[in-house]
Parts: sequence; structure tokens; C-alpha cells
Amino acid sequence: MTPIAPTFFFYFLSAVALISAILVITRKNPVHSALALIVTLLSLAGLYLMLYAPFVTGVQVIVYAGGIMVLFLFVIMLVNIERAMKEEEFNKQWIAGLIASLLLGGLFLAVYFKGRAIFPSEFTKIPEQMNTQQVGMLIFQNYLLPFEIASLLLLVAIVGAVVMAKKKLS
Amino acid sequence: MAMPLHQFFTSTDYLLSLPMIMLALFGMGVLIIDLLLPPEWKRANAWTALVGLVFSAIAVYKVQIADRIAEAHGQAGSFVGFGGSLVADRFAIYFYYLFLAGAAIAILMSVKYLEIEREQHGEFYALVLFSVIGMMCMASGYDIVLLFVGLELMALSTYVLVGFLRRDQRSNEAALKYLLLGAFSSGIFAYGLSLFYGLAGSTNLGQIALTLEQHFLANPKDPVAILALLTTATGLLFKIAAVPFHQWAPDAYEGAPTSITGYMSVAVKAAGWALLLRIFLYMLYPLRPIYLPMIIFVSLATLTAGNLAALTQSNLKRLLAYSSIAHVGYMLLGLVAGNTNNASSTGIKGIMVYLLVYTFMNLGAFAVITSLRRRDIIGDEIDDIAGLMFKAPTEAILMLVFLLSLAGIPPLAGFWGKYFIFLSLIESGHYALATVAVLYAVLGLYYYMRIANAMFMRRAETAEPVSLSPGLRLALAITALGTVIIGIFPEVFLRAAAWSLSVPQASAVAGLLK
Amino acid sequence: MVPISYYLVLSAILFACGVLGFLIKRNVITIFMSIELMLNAVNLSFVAFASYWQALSGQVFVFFVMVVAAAEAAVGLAIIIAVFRTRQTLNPDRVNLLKL
Amino acid sequence: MPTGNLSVTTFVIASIIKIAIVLWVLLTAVAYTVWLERKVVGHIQNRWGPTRVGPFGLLQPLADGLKFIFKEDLTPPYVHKFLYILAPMLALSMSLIAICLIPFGNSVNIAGMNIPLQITDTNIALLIILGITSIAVYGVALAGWSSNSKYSLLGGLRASAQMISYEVALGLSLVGVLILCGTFSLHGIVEAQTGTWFGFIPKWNIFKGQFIAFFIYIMAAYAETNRIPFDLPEAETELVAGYHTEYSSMKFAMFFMAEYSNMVTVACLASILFLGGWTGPVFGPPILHALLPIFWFALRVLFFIFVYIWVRGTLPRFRYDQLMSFAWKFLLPLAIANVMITALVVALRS
Repeated sequence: MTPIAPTFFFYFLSAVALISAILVITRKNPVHSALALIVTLLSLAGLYLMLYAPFVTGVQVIVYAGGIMVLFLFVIMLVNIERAMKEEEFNKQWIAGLIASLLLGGLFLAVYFKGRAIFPSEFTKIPEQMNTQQVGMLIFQNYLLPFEIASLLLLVAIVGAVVMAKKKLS
Repeated sequence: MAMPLHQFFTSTDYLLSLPMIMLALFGMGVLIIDLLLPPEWKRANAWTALVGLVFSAIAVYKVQIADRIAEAHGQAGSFVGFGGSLVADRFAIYFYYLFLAGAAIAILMSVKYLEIEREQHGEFYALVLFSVIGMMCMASGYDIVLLFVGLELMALSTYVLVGFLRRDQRSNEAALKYLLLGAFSSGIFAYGLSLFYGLAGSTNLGQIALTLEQHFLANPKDPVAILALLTTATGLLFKIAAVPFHQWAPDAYEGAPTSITGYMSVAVKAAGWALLLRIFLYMLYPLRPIYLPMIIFVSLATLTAGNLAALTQSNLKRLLAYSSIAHVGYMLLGLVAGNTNNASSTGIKGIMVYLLVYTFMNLGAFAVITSLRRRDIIGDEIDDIAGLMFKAPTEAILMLVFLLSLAGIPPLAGFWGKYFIFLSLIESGHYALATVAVLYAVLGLYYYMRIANAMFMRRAETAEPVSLSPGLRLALAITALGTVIIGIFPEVFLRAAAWSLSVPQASAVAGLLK
Repeated sequence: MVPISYYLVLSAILFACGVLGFLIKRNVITIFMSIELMLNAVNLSFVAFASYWQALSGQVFVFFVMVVAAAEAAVGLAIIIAVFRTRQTLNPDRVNLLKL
Repeated sequence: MPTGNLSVTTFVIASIIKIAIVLWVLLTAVAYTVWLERKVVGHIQNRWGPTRVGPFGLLQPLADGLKFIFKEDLTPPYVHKFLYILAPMLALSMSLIAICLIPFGNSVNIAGMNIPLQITDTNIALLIILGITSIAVYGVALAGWSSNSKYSLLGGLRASAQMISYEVALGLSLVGVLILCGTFSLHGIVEAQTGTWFGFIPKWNIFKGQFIAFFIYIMAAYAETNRIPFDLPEAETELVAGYHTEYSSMKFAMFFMAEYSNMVTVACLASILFLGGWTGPVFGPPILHALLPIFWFALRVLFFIFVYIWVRGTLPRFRYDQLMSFAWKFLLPLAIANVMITALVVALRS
């Protein structure tokens, strides 16, 4: 099915994503930053849906918004943020950082405006009915090895997290 | 919909992934065996891990034999597996051996060290094995997905290994810095990959290269391609710690357990190089006219910053960290050699030889530093090595050998690495670069000799004897032999390096995939 | 229909936000969140390109980026806890035993 | 989203009507689940439960609701106000959103239009429900943190740890069902369970070898909804009331309603995934054809809710470490084993 009012939703979702992304880096309280990041993630999930990627949307909500960010909140709650709140928000080189990233963003934008010709404005939709199945098939055919390596990656993450966070090993 | 199993996982796939499968099995084995071992037997984990490395090496050898048989049948010498995402060509096999050797020596160095630090846990060895799997993916991946996942597997294991001494503030601080900058650079790298994917519509290196070639003929100054190149290259240069993306390296090297510092400076760095070469030579070769000036700038900056910063260091690990940055500068010059359209094969061969000899000589130097770690003495300051000649003459002399080799004095191994780099520069007419590089090599001699001076000319600060565990003895023997033998009889090794590059280049591999 | 380059522009701005946060924030956890922001910008451009090429491989890459992000977050936060335990601060400027 | 043969306007109108009906039914069900719980637990403990307001105390939920509305709405001065107010809203809205994906029956024909008995059906419905469950954690975690009190914080931490741990087992327990049915759509999952073996054994997933998955699902679902024996986050003997210690009046009622509507959602999902949803004998005039599936479905849901209450009246609470090791050392391996065996059987059969 074609999305209803794609232009409106695109601008709405990207505005939400941008505003909350800016909030992520300007809020002093890490909990507020984390919440703003969650909002960014959810609006990105909406954008994925508009790009006919329902599976990615689902995984984005479950893994990113529901898993990773819970972990962040958890750690923020565990460590003492009251002390962190009293410290200054930005480091000393914040002006240099601001200029650097403005330049970077400007570069990216300039490139996209110059190179717009490569990417035509129209793109046809990919059928989303079978999206999950197709992504699944792809993972188990062409990307079988990366998939298996990803399992090792997660094993390393588990072992690593236990090694680093446990008070006393065995 | 349902397809038979053998289409997903063929016997070739099995053969090509066997080295990784072995390591994964032994890594998980170590984790499980660790649970059953009483604390005083924990060092048995190291032997399990070593056996795993040996089995993996045997599997690599099987791949090599299969390659030889294929060659005898007149087929091009590279295997493609997993639907084109893995290419176990000679380039990859060469790096496989390098990684395995680096990991084995690092494990030998770690056994006693971890006991002194009271952190003898099986997880350490398992993580080393897992990181080798990641490296293998980086060397043999022919698909940006596999390369990225492999890179992260290696990086993640290394972050934990760097912070493995959890009670040591320096160690976990180093892990934090390394992780933040590593994750940051991965982000940039992934952004570059996404742009290449956008240009080509495929994740396969060969496909991307073909598209880039055509695309680039049509519009040679395409901004999107240049941006993609810049971001990807930034990520890669971060990984090999080239200036100006090197700030993480000295901190991570200083804080990490000494054996892991050695491991990072050889195996992890070699993996970074494997990835970089894979991407620059197999995917980005159409963009060479654009990246050439960038690499020249970076290599000069790296040589300058690395060598100058190394002059003033008082900490051995930090000094060697800066010196390893400087070595990256030399290797980058090997990538510069050649004309605008083609990298010179001597230059690439120089990089391969350099990585090989660097593995032995640098790990050797770190093995000596590891032996300085005793109870209550951290042993990584220059003052700690003072008077080593009078306490442990063998070690002092070995250290001298490693340092001379690092400085590139013939007839030691380090000479051959620099020789081929310089040769390739001269062959391709980069005389100015060659001159600068030679001058910096002289500068390098100075700070290596500062260490030697401390060892031979100064009195020892403490009377505490230097301990040498059997593992460390073995590690020292291997690295010393490697350094000397490669230096005196280089033919075999040079042939191996040439062999590793004898694969048909990217376009042919792309042809194989069709 | 919204052109594909709009998505890319959004992704570029998000990426720049992430870089900015990484460069200027003082709290390690927020720095980490900025990295997540960067990875999300990467994901957005991958999905946009996947939809432009009508190829699902971009979506598969996004899947792997998410796995990587999850693993990185787990290890990173564990390291942060370890650092916090030995030092009681989250400001990287105070984490200064190693000179920079 | 299948709009079928409907025009957009009719589709929107039909959807609004459906949403209104479902919300009304759900909120009533929530209110009467509370009544049922008090009654049943009362009888289990040899008491009468509510009897005063209306016959059999049937008007008790109404009285409770009125009481909640008229209580003073306290906001303690030390809380982080924005998050403190946001948290209960988040909890309630997430549990209400989840219900919109649940199909209550097959489609019905009204005035020549084929209207599915479900607010929306998507081909990733189950993924969305899992996503909503994972977002719901924030309601609890934020409530705990923003209250700025140690009982709340501990309760919030416990709750979020418990919910993300059990979510893993929950998700894995569904994989077996997904392998058998081959779709994420809840409607499709029920369709795949129609029919019988030998004319009397229904082809429900639970009889297709998914009874272990069913068991895991039930356990995990109890933990997800913070019900006894997994109600550690609000264990009144240790944590006063856990994450909602600092809440009163309607804000507390929101948490309360969220908990019970989650129970209803979970019960609906259990019936759909394992017990064949609305399948059952259908006979009689057309009106019965339309209503009987809903009846069968409601019957199953009622059964699950009764079991909930029954368990609450019977079992004591876990200790926290037991709770965690139960999730990671028992449910998770079991769920993985179930997935592997199911996959193997399906692969061998094809």
C-alpha cells in the first residue's frame, strides 16, 4: 500500500528526529539526552517504514529503542549522575568542536547538493509484503558468514561485559 | 522457498571457513574448560588456546594446499566462498599465518604476566582467539558487510583485552579511550561504506570496484565518490593509527597489559593493514588519482609526528607506541609508490615484508618489557630497563637485536622491510619522499639507542632480578630467531610475500564471481 | 514522493550532530550516545540507498550495524562502569592518568 | 495493511468505530478483571471479596474508579516533574496501543462490506507487539528514576532488568510458532491453526509440539506483566510499592490500568499464538456465525485471566536472584532448545 501523505510525514518525522538529535547533545542531564535519543530512534523507525523497510523498523524499535537504550538508562541510573551534573557540560575545546562539525556537516550538504544528479528524485517502491522473508533469505544465503560472525560478536560482547563489569571473576 | 542445505553451505565454504571454525570452537572450549579448572590450573587455558591456533594453522595450510592444487589445474589462484563474500586468496592466507603467529607469541607472553597481575582467567585467551577470527574476516572478506562485522569482532575483543586488568586505573582508562575512539572511527568508516553502497548498489567489493570504474570514467570529480573515499579512508587510518588519527594509540598502548600492547602493535595493526589494502587495492583502485595526494600527506605527517614524539618519551610502552606510529608512516609510503594509476607491486610487497618482520621484532621487544614486570614493579619506564645488561645479559642483547632491527640496521629483519619500501619509492620516481624517509630512519636510530644506552651504560635502579617464565623464554626465542633468520636468509620470506600478491588483481576476482 | 537525496541530507545532518556531540560533550555516556547517533545516520542512508536500488542488501547491512551497536554498547557501558568504580567520575577530562 | 474492498473513507470510519468499541471493551474488561481478581482471590483465601456495592459487588470497579478520580493528585516536590508525569502515560498508552493489533475474530460482512475484526493487521504485527513491550519498559524505569526516591529507583531498576531479561525468553518462545506458521501476521497465525486432526483434535500450535514454548511464554508473560510470582518490582514487603511508591490518584490508576490491560493483551496473544485464536465450532444463523468466533476467543482469554488470578492466590514470590537465574539459566536455554528442535523437525519434514 502507498503511504498516506508521505511528504508531510517525511518533514514531520525528520523535524522530530533533528530536534531530538540536537537535544541529545545539548541537554545537561544524561537521562534527558537518552530520552531524546529514544525519540530520534523512533522517528527514524518511522522513516524506515516510509522507505519500505518494515523489518528494519521492527528491529530498530526492539533492539535499539527497546534494548540498547534501556541499557544506557540503566547505567545512567546506576552511576551517580548527581555528581556528573555539577560538572561543566561541554569541554574546553567546544568552539573548535562546533566549528569542525559545522564544517563537516557543510561539506556533506554541499556534496549532496552538488551530487544530486546521481540520485534521481523518484524511486520506485520495493514490495514490502515479503520483506521480512526476503531479508531472512538474504541473511542465510549471501550473508551467512557475517551472520555467524555476528553471533561471535555477541558472544564477545557478553564475555566482555561480564569481564569488565563483574566485581570479582571466579 | 525451501532450498537444499548444500546451496547455503558448500564444501568450499566449509574449507575456507575451517580456520575460523577451529578458532571459534577452541575459543568456546576455553570458556567452558575454564569453568572446570581449579584456580592454580588456569594456565592450562593458554595451552588450549595455543592448540587451537595450531589447529587453525593446519586448516590454513589445507586451504593453501587446495590453492596449490587449483593452480596445478590451471585455475586462477583464489577461492571464493559464501556467495562471494569471502575470498581466501594468497593475500588472505599470508595474513592468516601472520595473525596466528602474532596471537601465539602474545599468548606465550601473557601466561606469567597475567599471573603476576592476578588476572589469570580463561576469558583472556578466548578473546584473543575470537579477535583472530575477526582479523581473518578482515583479511579475506570480499564484502563490506563481512569486513565491517569482522572489524568490529576484532575491535570489540581488543577493547576488552586492553581493559583486562580491571583493578588497574590505567588499564580501564585506556580501554575507555580506545573504545570511544574506536567506535567513533567505526561510525565514520560505516558512513563511507554506506556511500559506496549508494553509488554501486551492491555490498560486494568487486561489484563496487566495477561500478566505480565506470562511474569514475563518466565523471572524474564526482563529489559523492570523493566524500565516500574521505570518510572510508579516515576510518581506516584511525584503525592503523596514522596521524592525524593516532591520538588513541599511545594511551591504549600504555594502559594495556604489556603482552596485549605487543599484540595490538603487530596483529591488530596487521589486520588494520589487511583491511586497508583490501579496500584500497581491491575496491578503490579506480580512485587512486584522488587518494594518492592524501596518502602522501598522511604518511609524511605520520613519519614526522611519530618520530618526533618518540624522541621525548620516558615510558617504554609509549615510546614503542610512537615508534609503531612511525613504522605505519613507512608502510604508507609503500602504498604511495607507483604511478597515479597503479600501485607499485614492489611497494605492496614492501608492506607485506614489513608487516612480517615487524611482527617478530616488535613482539620481541615487548616480550623483553613483559619480563620486566615483577611484583611491585610495573616495569615499563626507561628507568626500569636501566642496567639490564648486568642483571640479565641475554635479554639485554636480545633487546638490542630487536631495537637495531626496528631501526632498520642490516643484516637484521627490519632492514628488508625498509629496503623494499625505499626501493619502490625510487623505482617509481618519488626521490624526495625516499630522502625524507631515510632521514627519519636515522632519527629513529637515535631514540632506539636511548633504550640501548640505558640498558648498557646505566646502573640498575633496583636489585630485583628479572624473571623469565618458560613461555616468555619460548616467545623470546621465536621472535629472536625470526628477526635474525629473516635478516640473514630473506629469500624464502621475500618469495612468500611475492607469492601473497601473485593473485590476479581485483578485476579478475570480480570476474570469478560472475 | 520524497526524493532520496532528502533522506541523505537528513542523514548527513544527524551524522554531523553525532560528531559534534562526540567532540564537545564531557559526559562519557552522552559521548557514547553521540556515537549511536552517528551509527543511526549510517543506517538511515543505508536504508535510503537500499530503497533507491531496490536491493535488500542495504537493509541487511543495517541489521548488522544494529548488532554491532548493541555489542559495542554492552561492552562500552561495562567499561564505563569499571572506570567509574575505580575513579568516581564520568568526565573524560578527569580521566587523565594517561596524558593526551 | 489490507484495506480490502473498502474506500478510504469507509475504512477510516470503520476503524474509528472499531477503535471505540475495542477501547470500551478493553477498559471494561480491565475493570472487571480487578473485580474478578478480588473475588477469586477472596474465595481462594476463604473470604467473600467485594460484596457491598451492587449485587456480588459488581459495581465495585465503578466505585474504585470514582475514588481514584476524586483523590487528591499529589506531586511530591522532589520529583523530576516532566518525566514523573510522562511515565504513567507512557505505560498506559503502550499497553493500549498493543491491543490494536489483536484480531478478535475473522472478518464479518456488514452491509456488503468485509470488515476484519481487528483494528489493524500488518505483516509484522508480532514484531510490533514485541517492540511495544520493549518500549513499555521505559514507563516503569522512568517512573522509578524520576520519583527520586530509593524505593522507586530500586523498583524501577528491578522492573526494567526483569522485563528485558524475560523479554528474551518471551521472544524466543514465539520463534517456534513463527517457524510453524511462517508469518508475523497474527491473522495469518490463526489461519494456520484452523482444522482438526481425526475430526476432534484441533490443529492448535500447542498440539503441534509447541507446549514447551507455551509454558515458556506463560512464565515470561507473567514476569513481563510484573505479576505474582514475579512481582518483585513492587514487592511491598521490601520496596513499599516499588516504582509507583510516589504516585497517587489517577497517575497511580494509570499504572494500575496498564498492568491489567497488559494482562488482557498477553492473554489474547496466548490464545492466538497457541490455542488457535477464535477457531472453534461455528453453527446456526449468520449472526451466530459472526458472534461465535468472538465468543470462543473471549472464552480462552477469560481462561488465561482466571489462571493468572489462580496463580496469584496460590504461589509465593521469588527471591530476586532466583528470578534472574530462572530467566537466564532455565527459560533461555529451554527456549533455545525448543527453537532448535522445532526448526530441525520442520526442516526434516520438508
